[in-house]
Amino acid sequence: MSLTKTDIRNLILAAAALAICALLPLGDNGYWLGLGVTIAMFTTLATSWALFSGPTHYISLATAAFFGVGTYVTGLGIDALPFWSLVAIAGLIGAVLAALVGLATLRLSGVYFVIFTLGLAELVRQSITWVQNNTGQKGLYVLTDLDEAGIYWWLLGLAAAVFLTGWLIGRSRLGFALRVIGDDETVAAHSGINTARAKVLLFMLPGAVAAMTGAILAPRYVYIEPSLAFAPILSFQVVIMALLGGASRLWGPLVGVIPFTFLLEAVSSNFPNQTTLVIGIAFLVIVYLLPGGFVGLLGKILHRLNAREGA
Amino acid sequence: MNRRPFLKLVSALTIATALAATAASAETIRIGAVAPKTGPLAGGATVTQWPSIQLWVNQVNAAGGLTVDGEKMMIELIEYDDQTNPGETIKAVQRLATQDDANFIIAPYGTGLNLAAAPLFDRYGYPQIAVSAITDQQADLAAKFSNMFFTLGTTTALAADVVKVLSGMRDAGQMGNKVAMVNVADAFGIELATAAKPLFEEAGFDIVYETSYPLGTQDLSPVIKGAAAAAPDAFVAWSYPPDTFGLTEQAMIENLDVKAFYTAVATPFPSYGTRFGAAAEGILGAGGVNPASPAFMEYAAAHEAVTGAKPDYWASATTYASLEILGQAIEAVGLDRAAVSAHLKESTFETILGPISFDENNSNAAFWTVGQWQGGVFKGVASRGRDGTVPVILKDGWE
Amino acid sequence: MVNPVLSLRGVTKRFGGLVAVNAMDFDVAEREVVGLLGPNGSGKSTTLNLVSGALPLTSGTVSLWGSPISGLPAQTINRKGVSRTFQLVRLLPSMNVRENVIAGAVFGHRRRWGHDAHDHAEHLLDKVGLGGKGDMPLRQLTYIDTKRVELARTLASDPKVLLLDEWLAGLNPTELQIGITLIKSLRDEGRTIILVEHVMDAIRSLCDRCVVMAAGTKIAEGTPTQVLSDKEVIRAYLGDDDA
Amino acid sequence: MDILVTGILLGGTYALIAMGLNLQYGVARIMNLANGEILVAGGYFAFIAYTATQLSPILTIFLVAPLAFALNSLIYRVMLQPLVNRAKSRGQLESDSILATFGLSFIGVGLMLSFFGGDYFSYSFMAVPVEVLGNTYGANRVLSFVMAVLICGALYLWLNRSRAGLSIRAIGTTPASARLVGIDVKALSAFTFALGGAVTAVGGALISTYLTLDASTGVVFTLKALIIVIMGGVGDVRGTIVAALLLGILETLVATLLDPGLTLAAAYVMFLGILLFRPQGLFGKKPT
Repeated sequence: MSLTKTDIRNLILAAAALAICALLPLGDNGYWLGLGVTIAMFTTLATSWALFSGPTHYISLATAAFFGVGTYVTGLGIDALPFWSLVAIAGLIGAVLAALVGLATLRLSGVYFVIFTLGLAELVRQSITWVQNNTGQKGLYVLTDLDEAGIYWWLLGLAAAVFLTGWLIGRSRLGFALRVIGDDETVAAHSGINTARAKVLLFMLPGAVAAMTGAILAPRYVYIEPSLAFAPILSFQVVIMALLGGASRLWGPLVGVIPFTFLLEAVSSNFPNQTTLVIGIAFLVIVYLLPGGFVGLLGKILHRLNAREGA
Repeated sequence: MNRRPFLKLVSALTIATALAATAASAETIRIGAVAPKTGPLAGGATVTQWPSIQLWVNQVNAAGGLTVDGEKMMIELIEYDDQTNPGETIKAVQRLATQDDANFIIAPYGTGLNLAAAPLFDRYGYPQIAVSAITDQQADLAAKFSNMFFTLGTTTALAADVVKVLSGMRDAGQMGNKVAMVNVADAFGIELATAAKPLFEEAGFDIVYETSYPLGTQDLSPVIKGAAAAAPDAFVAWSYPPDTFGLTEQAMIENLDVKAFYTAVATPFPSYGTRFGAAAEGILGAGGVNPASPAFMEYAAAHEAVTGAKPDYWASATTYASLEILGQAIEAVGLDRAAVSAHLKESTFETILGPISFDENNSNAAFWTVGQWQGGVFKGVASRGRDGTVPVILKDGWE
Repeated sequence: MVNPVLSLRGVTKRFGGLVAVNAMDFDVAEREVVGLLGPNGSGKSTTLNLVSGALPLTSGTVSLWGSPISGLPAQTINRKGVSRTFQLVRLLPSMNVRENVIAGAVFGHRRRWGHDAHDHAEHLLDKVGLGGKGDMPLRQLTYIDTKRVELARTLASDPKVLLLDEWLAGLNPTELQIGITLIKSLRDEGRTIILVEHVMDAIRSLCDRCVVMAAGTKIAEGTPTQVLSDKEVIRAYLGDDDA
Repeated sequence: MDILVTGILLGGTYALIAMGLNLQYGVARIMNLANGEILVAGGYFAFIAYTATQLSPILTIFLVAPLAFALNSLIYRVMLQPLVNRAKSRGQLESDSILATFGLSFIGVGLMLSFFGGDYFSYSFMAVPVEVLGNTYGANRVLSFVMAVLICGALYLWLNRSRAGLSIRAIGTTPASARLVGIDVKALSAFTFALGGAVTAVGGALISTYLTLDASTGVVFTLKALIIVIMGGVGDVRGTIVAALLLGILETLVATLLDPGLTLAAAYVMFLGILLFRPQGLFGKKPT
């Protein structure tokens, strides 16, 4: 594999952007850092989501399930193991869980996948609470010295890893296979692509990343409760942010996450009593006015410009 | 679809921001509040948290405000909905602390959300007088977050006093020693069940039926039937609001024959009494108050007058008391948050619940633990250091 | 036949109560071009789908060089050297012409990646007559060009057996001649080919042997001249009007 | 026996929850994530009618049904028809409608909050025991089961015996061919969507007699309904009924014999099992 000049330039630019982002906690340690954590968290989740769902068109609503598993890994292990190993374990468990779910459901058509993944968070949550209940486990408190800046840097590192992985996958046979599958699964199979394996492999990525994100954020929540750790709303937020940006490009979700986070922030600070209502309206505006996300919008504008130049 | 709704939204946003900016004048005390208005805990917060906040702010401002350094200052309340999402709670507290420059922030609602906010209250030095955060970790938490205070009691106390009340009934020969114990499979229910089980066994009770059910179970009749089959003398459920209602209705339908029937959260809600009417008579539940005390009666009347709803018979009054404490501390030492925290640790405050002070673990040692519906009112039958407990009565059928 | 490349034994496919393919038996020798003929709905395309792995068999076996491939998934059969086109052209709409061809080269019988795959695709595009059109988006292609892209993709994995499902249908006379020449050149490279075809000119000039199906069953087998004069075959095509 | 009856009663509840969605998803092809909010709204209506005027929920449903029908008809025409028109494929309509109805469900929760507040609403209606086969059950549950039987039976007869029903089933099977034989797909899709909404709201009104609801609980019901519809086979009334009953019986079995904590896990295992072995659902037709 060789890098072209553009590749090298892009990598340097990305590294520079990452370095600038990493400086945020030095500038502001409060409100903006808090927003930074939110943005980093959703960027990580939405980008990894789009790596799978973008090419395959499967809408996964399993983010909350993996995320919750991750918070539980930290919650259960924080007194026994170092934090970094918990993040790694969470990633591993997330990947294995995703592989199992993928093996069971990815052969099915899209809508069954949507519903099964939506139920998955509830299923995992019930199973965990049942085990907790039957082992007499007390509430989980995650009391660490990891502060907001530390969590931010962890998330930023994970986000960088996701982007790098996504970039590498895009250049790999796996990435190419997924584009073929997304276009026409029959052709893919008849071109020698093991479609089931490719999909399961790729589904493990958002599974692992969401679990790691959960593990990283657990210290921020301090107290791990099933109903909070597995809140299904998270899955939907990730989907809408990724689609707002556009799932067809690696950087697409990022351009969805940032404006959406600020929009949510504006809504919840200005309409404390109608937050849900206004979020719902914003949702519809996106669906009706921006069907292809910002990426699609950009594509349209570029297309129009090109057409004008050609004429 | 045209673009107009979006434009409206944008202009509404602009106006709202402008208003928020002008309203923040120097003569007011800005107090922030963040709690669920939506999400799974919204039902509870709407009964217990928000109305008491509304009432307190209303009353203080009607009296001309809080007296700070000899000057009357009105309260400006800034409310946020955290959607029962700890991430949102964190964002809202941060916003209150850094963007809104809130002088004080009222503690959030629920154990999880209070603890998610605790590191921020700690970092910005806000006193956090938590109400609906029931935990046995008070000592550890207070050690880590020195400005965090606890008012509503501990998990173990809540469970221990149920055991104590039931032991009393048994020792008086009113019932046998067979207990059916169930719990909702969520953090709160699991913690209470785990704490209660050894206590029941120590007290010589025989746990004849024990199970848990998931949050949001739609049909609880298998639970009640299972319990009935074990023929217990007492039924104890560490339950949450929807299942508290569901279990009670099923017990009524099954005519569950027990001498003591206990459900936890939401039993003291006024809507519980309205719904079950006479059948509620003798039902035990978590919490309680002294409804005969003039202070509570006055509070309940004002609550209904201002918010249009009755307070519950447990955490509502404690929430209000926590605000009284905050107000008194501000009046005593001013707007300096560190001074307020210090004052909270060393003083005793007169509240509608009676005097409240915090011990070395920042915990209020005097709180209600068990109450019972008697004559259409939920009365405290057991407490730690509170006056006005009434004797417990037997559950005598469901008619 | 000694050492057939592909052999079908008792191959049967049922859809519920309908028997689409009924106990098909035939062999294909190396470098042979076999035509699969029959009226519409006689089960030709279904047979092809059973060979390529697009559909599972109800019973019977398909063997490739003596080892059974029936029951294997399509991708495994493709990797063993069997490659196909589709009755209705199937291309990958989000990719340009070259990428469409590369898609056939990366995962199949002989795998290529990177520059190797790129160069191979260019070579194949030249071969099918699309030289220099690699960067074109699909929507700018004519109908025959889409067929050419599909054929190039099918060839990209260097398959031993080619299954062409009505690849010559819908072409005008000039294009047809080009197509026939192209398929001949493929046989001359040493590939074994099964054609599902209706175009009689193509069948006569291309096929070494023909298998004729009617209502899911094989009714005749032989050289094109033999089968096209077979009474059974004529009745199947023209109907039973003299009975 | 007791388990069976309890399970069947619970199954009746589930049928009420899922039947409306089945119509909406099976025919109008809209996976309506706002289904639960319509259900809760129906419950609110019954609650208000009962507490304010003592109007029995059995009568309330005759008010709820036309109101919900009109509301859902409006929703379909204003919000969903454009999506149907612009969708290039089934998949695109699916993801568009998931997102749009998810937004709608937020708006539904928001509206209910601002009108009614976030408090739990529960009232006691017919919470008296009735004896069935030697065991006691809540009269309100039995009543809602009877209503479920009536509603499902009426829907089944109507879909299978009437001309309009036949057309609707034709759209559910193959929308493109239905258009060819002169069926007004647009109008009937809108009608079925609205009908589905009305059935859901009536279900909500009946369920509110024994379940405690609040403005934010809708999503719980949406999820259950989706699972039942998929298990039963999209667009098949019998499938939904059978799946609802199976789920009710299974949950009661597990709750009684094993552990109530495992009911949900058992439900998902059953869901997954059906998906793996009969991906088209219990009564669904295999796509050809």
